[in-house]
Amino acid sequence: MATMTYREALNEALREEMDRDPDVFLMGEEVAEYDGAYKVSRGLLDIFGERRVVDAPISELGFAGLGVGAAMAGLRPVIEFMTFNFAYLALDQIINNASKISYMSGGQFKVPITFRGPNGPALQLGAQHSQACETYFLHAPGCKVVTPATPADAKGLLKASIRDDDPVAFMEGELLYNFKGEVPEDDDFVIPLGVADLKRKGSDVSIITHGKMVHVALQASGKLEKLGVEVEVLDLRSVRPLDVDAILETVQKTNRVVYLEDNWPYAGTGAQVVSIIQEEAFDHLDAPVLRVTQADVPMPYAKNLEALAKPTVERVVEACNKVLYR
Amino acid sequence: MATMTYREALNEALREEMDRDPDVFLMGEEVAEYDGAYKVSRGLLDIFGERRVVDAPISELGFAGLGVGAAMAGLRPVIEFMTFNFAYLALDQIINNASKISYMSGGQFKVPITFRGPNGPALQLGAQHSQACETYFLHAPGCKVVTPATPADAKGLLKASIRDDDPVAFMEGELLYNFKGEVPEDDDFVIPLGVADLKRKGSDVSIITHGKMVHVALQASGKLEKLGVEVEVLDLRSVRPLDVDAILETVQKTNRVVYLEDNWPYAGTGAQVVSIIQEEAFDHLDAPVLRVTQADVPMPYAKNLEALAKPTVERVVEACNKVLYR
Amino acid sequence: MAEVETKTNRGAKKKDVLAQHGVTEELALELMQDMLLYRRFEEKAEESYAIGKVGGFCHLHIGQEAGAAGVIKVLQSDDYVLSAYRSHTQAIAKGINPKAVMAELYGRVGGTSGGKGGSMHIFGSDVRFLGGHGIVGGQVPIATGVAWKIKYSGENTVCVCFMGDATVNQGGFHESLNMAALWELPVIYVVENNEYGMGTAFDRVSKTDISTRSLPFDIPSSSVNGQDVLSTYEHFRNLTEQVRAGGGPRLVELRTYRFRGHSMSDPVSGTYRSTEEVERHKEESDPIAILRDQLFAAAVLDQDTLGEMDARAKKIAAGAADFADESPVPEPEALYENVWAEPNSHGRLFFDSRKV
Amino acid sequence: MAEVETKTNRGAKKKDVLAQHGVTEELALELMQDMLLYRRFEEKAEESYAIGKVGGFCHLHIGQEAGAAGVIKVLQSDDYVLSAYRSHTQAIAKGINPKAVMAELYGRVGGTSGGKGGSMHIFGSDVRFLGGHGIVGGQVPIATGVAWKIKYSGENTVCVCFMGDATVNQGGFHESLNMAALWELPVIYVVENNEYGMGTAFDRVSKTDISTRSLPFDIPSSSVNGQDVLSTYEHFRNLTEQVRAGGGPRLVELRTYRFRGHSMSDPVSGTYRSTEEVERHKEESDPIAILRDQLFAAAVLDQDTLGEMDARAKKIAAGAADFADESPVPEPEALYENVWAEPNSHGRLFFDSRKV
Ligand SMILES: Cc1ncc(C[n+]2csc(CCOP(=O)(O)OP(=O)(O)O)c2C)c(N)n1
Ligand SMILES: Cc1ncc(C[n+]2csc(CCOP(=O)(O)OP(=O)(O)O)c2C)c(N)n1
Ligand SMILES: [Mg+2]
Ligand SMILES: [Mg+2]
Repeated sequence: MATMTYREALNEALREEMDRDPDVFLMGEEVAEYDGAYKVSRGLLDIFGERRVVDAPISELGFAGLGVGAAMAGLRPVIEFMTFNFAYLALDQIINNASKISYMSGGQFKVPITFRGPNGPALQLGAQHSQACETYFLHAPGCKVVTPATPADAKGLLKASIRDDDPVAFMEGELLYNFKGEVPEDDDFVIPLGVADLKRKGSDVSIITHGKMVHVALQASGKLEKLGVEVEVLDLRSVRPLDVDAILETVQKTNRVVYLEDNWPYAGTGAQVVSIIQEEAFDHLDAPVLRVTQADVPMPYAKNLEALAKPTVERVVEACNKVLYR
Repeated sequence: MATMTYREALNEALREEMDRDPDVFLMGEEVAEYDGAYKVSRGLLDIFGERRVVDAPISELGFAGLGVGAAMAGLRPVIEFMTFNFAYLALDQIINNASKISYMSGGQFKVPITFRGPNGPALQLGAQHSQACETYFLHAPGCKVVTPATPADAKGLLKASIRDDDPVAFMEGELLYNFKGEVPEDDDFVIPLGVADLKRKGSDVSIITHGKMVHVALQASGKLEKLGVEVEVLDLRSVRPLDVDAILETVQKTNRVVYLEDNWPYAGTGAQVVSIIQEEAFDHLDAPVLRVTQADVPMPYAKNLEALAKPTVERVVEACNKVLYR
Repeated sequence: MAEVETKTNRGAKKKDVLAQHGVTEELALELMQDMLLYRRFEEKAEESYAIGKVGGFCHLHIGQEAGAAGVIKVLQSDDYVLSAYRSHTQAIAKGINPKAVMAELYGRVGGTSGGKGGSMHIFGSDVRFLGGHGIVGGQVPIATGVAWKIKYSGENTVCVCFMGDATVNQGGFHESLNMAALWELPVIYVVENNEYGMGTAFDRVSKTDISTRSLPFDIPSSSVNGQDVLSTYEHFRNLTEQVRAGGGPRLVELRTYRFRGHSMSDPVSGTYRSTEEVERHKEESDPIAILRDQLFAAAVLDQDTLGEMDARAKKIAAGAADFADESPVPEPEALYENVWAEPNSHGRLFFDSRKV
Repeated sequence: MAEVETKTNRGAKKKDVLAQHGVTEELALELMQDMLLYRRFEEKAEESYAIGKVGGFCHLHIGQEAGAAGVIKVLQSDDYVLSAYRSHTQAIAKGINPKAVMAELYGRVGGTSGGKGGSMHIFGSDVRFLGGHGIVGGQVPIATGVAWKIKYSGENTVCVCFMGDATVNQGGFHESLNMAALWELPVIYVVENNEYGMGTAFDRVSKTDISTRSLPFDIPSSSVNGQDVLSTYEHFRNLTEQVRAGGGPRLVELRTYRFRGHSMSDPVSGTYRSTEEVERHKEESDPIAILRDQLFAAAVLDQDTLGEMDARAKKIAAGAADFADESPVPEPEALYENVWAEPNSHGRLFFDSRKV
């Protein structure tokens, strides 16, 4: 095990996969000479040269589509959105093309492309630069959506995503890049998509969550522990594929669930998870599943309002208490 | 009351609102000289001239954004997407601009724009031309989403949408244009957004639905009636605002619910409605809410596969039977 | 060209038009045979649509066949082609069996996509035909990416991307041209200017000509009579050589005209163009009649041989329809196939409660 | 220009530069006062950022002030202006009180959006400043729509849309230019070419110059030295007259340079540009120093007066910061305000279980 930041873990994953497979290349705004706006691609230009590490013009629709074409023709593009906020511009290429071409062609073409970049509310960036984009990518079938919370998961899941033959939206937590953790030193450390991870065991209530919110869940669990409540934290890691077995298992164990995410609520990931739980584990629920999400407003800039808009440890604790009827 | 088609009802609504308010104009591909790809704007060019009925280039992002600017500056644009399938190209303008500018400007600017056009699976149009787009518009706060099922609703709701001071995505059923019904003859027949309509009363099970699927629900109800089951059909009419009171009322009455939509399931409208029901009417449910949706695949072209992909009367009947444990 | 036999020689000049364009007799006859096939194929599709065997949107290439024949004939088999939804003939030109194309229109197992794509989404991975795209302009960034792959891998190939005139107003088209220019990608953007995007004449949505669209990117553009297959062929032969040699991207306007409505549900004339206009074009600029006249004049072809060739074309078209008709509809299991590259090894990928 | 006092006259020609540009003494001094204010305002914002009073992304206009001053001074108060995220000075130029702009940066109630927008989203409906946009290129279609409204309503106004050099690679920019040309809209697209989009030099993402970008649409384009406020003013005065008179859209390249990093988190130099390059620009093309030299040479201004003017600018900037600091943070209720035009009369609009 080595200790490294989430950023370094991603960087290693990129480097190892580019080493391993000459068909992998990285394209996006500022990824080469500038080392990436968030420095995830630091040093890759030096190693792989400008053929494989490519600065793109600010043309999200264009270079996302370019990636789709390159993938159809046999490469494995990694397309960085400087942040996923800008991917709305590319959504037609992602949904109508990347996600559907395998089906429309009767399986003749695969589109092994990874769209990656920071996602989710950040710090005082305001309404256009601070939003969680999972729903836009997971609603239509055909695209996988991966949301790592730790350096190890970031590395193992990014490697899996690049090797995957389907389009993958790999959403990094914009506020996690400096987060440190242990990462296995194995070159071939790959975490399969679709396997949730029990980040904490508990028996009283389950917090199911994904991405950056895993850490908020863990903090809330710590607080609750002091109050004598044993919380189980299930990190989905990928929200499509979704580890429904793991979800049902924790529900059956604790019978009480809070879904936590920094998405907007309406048709968020949590809505779907709630729907699955009530359909497939109806009789195991001792209380309605509660959801803690970002406030249902565009993200405000002012610090105090922003803090109110984001899911907080306090709100998670409150929700847990509520499903425990305490 | 006059009998007219859904298309004619929409046409009347446009004509009346353009008559009433000189700031309303209609822009989109083929809306003027061609009378609209689906002939919804028939005759409007003759009446209002090319200043107010405007053929746009195929530039969805551009003319959607043009509408946003015109709305900020004081007009009430009606922007037609030839079909909502093409609106993915414009999503950045819809989410990042239309839906957020009021908030980002602290309420200084309103964006009273109506995006309208056909939406949802049609007949053998394949994966790129046959999809329900509600989720993309309702996930982010700031945009209303309206889905009329009948000519009367089409007229009354379109008039309300045009008069509304928020952006509205007005989604017409691509297969409903020739559907006939009674429409009040009042010039000022406006149906407020956010009021669901009980399309059928019943006591045994509730089908909650919206848009084109209302008709499938009614057909299923007819079949179930013959089997002695009294179905209540609640047509939400708008999915944002959402008439939660009406939803809870029907749940409390029948205690059994099927949500029906021709959307994809993951993070569909139904997922949210299920989540609300289980949170706010948990103790009133005698069975899990079941959802009937389009199959979780891109729409196939082949007739037989397409039929399998769409929600059918049979599948709704089956789901109703299931929640009734019959 | 209602029937090839009925037309008279409209007086093409009696010089050697073939030599002038650098086309052998054999090749000229091939082009004729190809165009006849495309015409008869599309007529058969039209017929099948009329009797309900083909559904949805169906966009015919009738009148525009020289674009498919003259452009694609120039290409190597390992070159790439992409197009929009009006692409049956281009798919066939690139080497897909007409039977498979027709069966796709019928929504049958024998179709290019096993019936799941439909008329707008023809694909042929083995012949490098990469669709068949329904979103206006959607194929343009994709084609740019294919050209990226060519350069990345050092292939000796080019990518040809067809689109309609109305497509040049899409932002993705401009973004693509900029990237192609910047990275000197081996792609030829071919705009089939048939004067209309659905019911809208091009000059109603653009103040200027197609060829201006590449000016900002310093991409050479050209315009060619797309009804004259020999000119088209010659033009693309030269162009393709330049691009293959590393000359960077090109933009070409192919001036053409569509003899049918935009799609099967659009009347041929009446609303946005007059019957006279359409008739005049059919009279004066039918690509098949133009080539016929050239070949008659050059004494390379006579009426009898033409008749035989046409019979052959009709036979293939009819055979395609028969094949399609006999091909079974897809099995229900096909519904869930090809959404994902592999059945999931972990986690759930489908969410419609019909577990697979 | 670290301190205005320290610079010497670099030998501007002693002819009447003001008459040459058709600028009165009074106006010239106003432009100087404006630019000094913009400079001092941005420096104050920088300072406030450094001590954590301003958060998020903050993009300064230091070095580019002539663009705000010279362009917007030309406009009527009922003309419209839109910009991207680097727009503090343009907002002030259009008439928004610097106090309100600074308070917005501080996220306070006294801010233009009551603190909900932030540095990237400054709006002023009363002075027709329509943002303040964070998505590169997002403002361009909007501005086109504002121009549409002007023409629709027969207003005697124009719309000016600022953007950066890197923005011209966005598809929406091209779509907008096409529509503006087609419908002859009264809009001026102003590209502030500061040579870089973040860390990327323009010639690394485009083979050609900015001014080529309007060629396909037959929109006249021009390029002006954006560091010389008198040239900028003169250029825009003429242009705006033409556009106001119905001359249709224009594209202008404003050649400029940014003296700070892309945003507060980006170092001024080091990675993508050298310290020497930045220093040279600061030395040679500081818009304030250039105007100062011109006015000194024309004997319209002396060092003392300049000192007074600068003191005034600093005072306003400091006053803005004081105002911002004293302005309260928003009340929690503000969180749910302005999402929707009205509180719902029917149905639910918020879905986060915190019912409002
Ligand atoms: C993005 C998008 N907008 C609108 C449409 C509907 N549509 C289909 S074809 C077409 C006209 C395209 O014209 P052109 O590019 O000239 O091609 P042609 O049909 O003439 O071959 C339109 C508007 C679409 N498919 N995609
Ligand atoms: C669509 C989009 N892509 C990427 C970004 C991130 N970004 C912000 S500013 C910027 C560079 C823009 O450069 P330019 O247009 O030249 O303006 P300047 O900052 O130089 O004023 C980038 C890439 C964004 N905000 N929006
Ligand atoms: Mg056309
Ligand atoms: Mg710049």
